[in-house]
Amino acid sequence: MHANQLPSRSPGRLKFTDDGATAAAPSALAALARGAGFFGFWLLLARPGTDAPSTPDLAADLVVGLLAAAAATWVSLRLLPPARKGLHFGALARFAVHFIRQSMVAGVDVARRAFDPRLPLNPGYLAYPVRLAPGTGRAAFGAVTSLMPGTLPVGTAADGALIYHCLDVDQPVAAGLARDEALLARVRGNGGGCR
Amino acid sequence: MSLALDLFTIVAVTLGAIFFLAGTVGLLRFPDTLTRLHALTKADNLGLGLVVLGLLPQTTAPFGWIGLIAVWLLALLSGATVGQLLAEAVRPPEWDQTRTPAASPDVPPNAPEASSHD
Amino acid sequence: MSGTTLFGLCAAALVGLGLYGLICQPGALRKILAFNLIGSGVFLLFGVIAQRGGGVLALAGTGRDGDPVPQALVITGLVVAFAATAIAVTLLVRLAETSARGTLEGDEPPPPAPSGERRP
Amino acid sequence: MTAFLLGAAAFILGTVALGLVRILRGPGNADRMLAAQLLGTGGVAALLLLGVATGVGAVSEVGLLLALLAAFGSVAFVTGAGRSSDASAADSAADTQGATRSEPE
Amino acid sequence: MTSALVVDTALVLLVLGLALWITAARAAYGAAVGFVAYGLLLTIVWVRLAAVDVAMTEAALGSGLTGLLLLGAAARLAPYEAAEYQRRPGLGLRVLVGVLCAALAAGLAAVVLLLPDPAPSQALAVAAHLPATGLGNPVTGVLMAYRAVDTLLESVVLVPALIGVWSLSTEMAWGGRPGFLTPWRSGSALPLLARVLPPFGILVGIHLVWAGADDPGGKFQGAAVLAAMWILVMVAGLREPPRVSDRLMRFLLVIGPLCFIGIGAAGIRLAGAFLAYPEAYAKPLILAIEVGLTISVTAVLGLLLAGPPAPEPQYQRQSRRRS
Repeated sequence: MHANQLPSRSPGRLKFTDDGATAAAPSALAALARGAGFFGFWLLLARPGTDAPSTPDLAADLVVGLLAAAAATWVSLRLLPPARKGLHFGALARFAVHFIRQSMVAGVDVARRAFDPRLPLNPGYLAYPVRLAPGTGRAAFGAVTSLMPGTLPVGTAADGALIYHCLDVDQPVAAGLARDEALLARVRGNGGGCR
Repeated sequence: MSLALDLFTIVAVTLGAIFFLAGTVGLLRFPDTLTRLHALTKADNLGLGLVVLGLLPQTTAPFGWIGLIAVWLLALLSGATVGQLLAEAVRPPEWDQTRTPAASPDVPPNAPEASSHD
Repeated sequence: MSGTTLFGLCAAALVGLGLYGLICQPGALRKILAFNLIGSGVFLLFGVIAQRGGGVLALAGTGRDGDPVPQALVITGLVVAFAATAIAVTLLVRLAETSARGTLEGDEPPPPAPSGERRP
Repeated sequence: MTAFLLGAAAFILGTVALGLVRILRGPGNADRMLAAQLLGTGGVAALLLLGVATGVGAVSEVGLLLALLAAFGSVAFVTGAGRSSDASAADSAADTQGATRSEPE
Repeated sequence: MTSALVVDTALVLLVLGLALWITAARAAYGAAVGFVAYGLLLTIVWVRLAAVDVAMTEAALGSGLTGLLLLGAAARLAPYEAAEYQRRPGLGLRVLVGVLCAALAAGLAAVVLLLPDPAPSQALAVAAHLPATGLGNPVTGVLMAYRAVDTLLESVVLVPALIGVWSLSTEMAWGGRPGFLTPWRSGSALPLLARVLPPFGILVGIHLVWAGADDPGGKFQGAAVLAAMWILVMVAGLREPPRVSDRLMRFLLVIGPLCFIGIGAAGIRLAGAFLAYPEAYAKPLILAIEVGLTISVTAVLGLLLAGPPAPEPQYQRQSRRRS
């Protein structure tokens, strides 16, 4: 009865404690990494010590920060269970560079078309059969490609392919999508998806 | 040095403002909702990114830098979500029936097979 | 003319506009929207008074500007306005579901029921 | 520099204000939502500029808050659109069609 | 200074234009969309008025949550709307009302222009006594100490508001789950957002509450952000709203006002007046109340949006229809 967009999850209420011992070690590691990240975000929000230099104030700041980070980590683990395989950080860095460069290209491309008096648009649709497993990986792919030049995911076709709206169907859109997908799959440990 | 940084700020913020203008122009000139959605999500996020980039030299602490970048990342996430959500809401109906879409003569239905040689 | 005065005039216009909508718009949801407009105009007036009241702080040399008392009142006001809007909206939805109409006038026969599947 | 940053904020506000013409013209409610969304991103940019220009750090924090909740309007929009299945025939065809559609499985 | 005036003028014109649209638009849905944009603009106006605390409240409550409420209602009421437009009063009456409202606005404008100069203000009094509370943010000081009765009544009044919303359920639906937030189950974008964003929202919300003692922010702003995250998770269909009969949730709903009243009553013995704090413990006591209020206000705001309980079968039928 629930959405089949995310078949890798149990429907409705998420339960992920049934993974058993195999998932225990990576998830503990993931929890630690996320907790550290959230605490870093807290530090950057609160900037402890910048205007309240006294020691008890600083200690209170840090304690509240730890509590907040713990709460955020707990919610994050429940909403987004860590993938069985860890992320590859080298691939992530490469992906980030690619993403930033391509999103700049996307902005310039749209701006060029908008300012051009002839309005050079050739919009159309394209079905792209994604190889990433359904779930967070595919959702991330949709989010990333919605910021890539000339593509915007508008839905899922009957056969499971992602449907893209393209600003200009003469561009090699599918090749670009395939490159994004390959890079993203490598970030998630080559297997593709979060199964 | 400070002059160079100020110049950098002026250039980046101006470029960012131009991309905001592009987003607006696209929103007004593009012919249908989906193409307008492209203009909105892509031009705006680049515009905000450039404004953030331009403001970096004007904020002193490293905290300020990361804070600005965090704002940009949050805006990126919402931009991506908004684009897809609104696209899903206005998606033309023919997609629900067709399996292999006849998109355009220029793109063969199996175009994604190009991915196999990646 | 200073920016603060400008916002004060804007607040006055908002109250007027909202009142017009409250009286002349027949739909109850439009009346709720108009009521929120009036509310935001009044809050803005408070904000203008707070901003003007902050002048003494600037004279005294303390950094923060703006009189905190009206500002605090506006914050409480915003939360209560939200709760009131929530109640009004829920009432309206219930009214529409039970009587198949979206106005408060009850002397005419209701318009034909919508085709959708809705709880009787 | 302060004058330039304020001017840039005014310019960005002005451009997104131009986008508000979409709220008037529509034609669909999705187009109106686009204009509101544009205002959100532009508002974040303007607040960041104002925050740096006036030196009040908390202003940038308001920008962070806006960025955090930027998608909320559109979330509200699609949940509303998903609910008004057979409604709002007055608006553009594309809108209502999109609204009634459910995912083929 | 002139560029600041340009910003202000642009803002005022935009606000007035949007208000005009909200009043005059043909369809309620379009007007509600306009209201979302209007809230965003007001946020910037509050920043320009040097009221950052209010700007934060407006950003979270005025634009985000109210937008969700109004858009949802507009969508639900759209089928009944077509007939309403015909019931507008006649042209003559509209002109008369317009003239009278313009007169009212002109009167208010005159009041604004004739405000006394220098402006009367309690800012100095607040600033003089603020150290006694141990707080650094004067707005929080006013909310929690000088005008604590207002804040207490406000936090109490939220609970009857929620009871009012719940009481609009049908009898057979009582005790069930609130039914307004039918999840949007198309596509993967919303679930992704609802999985990634809430931890950051929680950090920002707690930060606003904690920092609100000394810097702009506070419990209402923080609670609005937390409630927004909760609603996001519910709208994405990741969690269902709790049953209105849930005892733990009912306890959380009232814990804030109970804390407030309890500590306030203790003040009669310890400091000589209801809601007075003994000076040495003022800050910790205020923080305790703030934590309780944050929990309660978050729960109330989220549940106000979730609406009255709906009959269980309908809830399931709707989610089946969506998927």
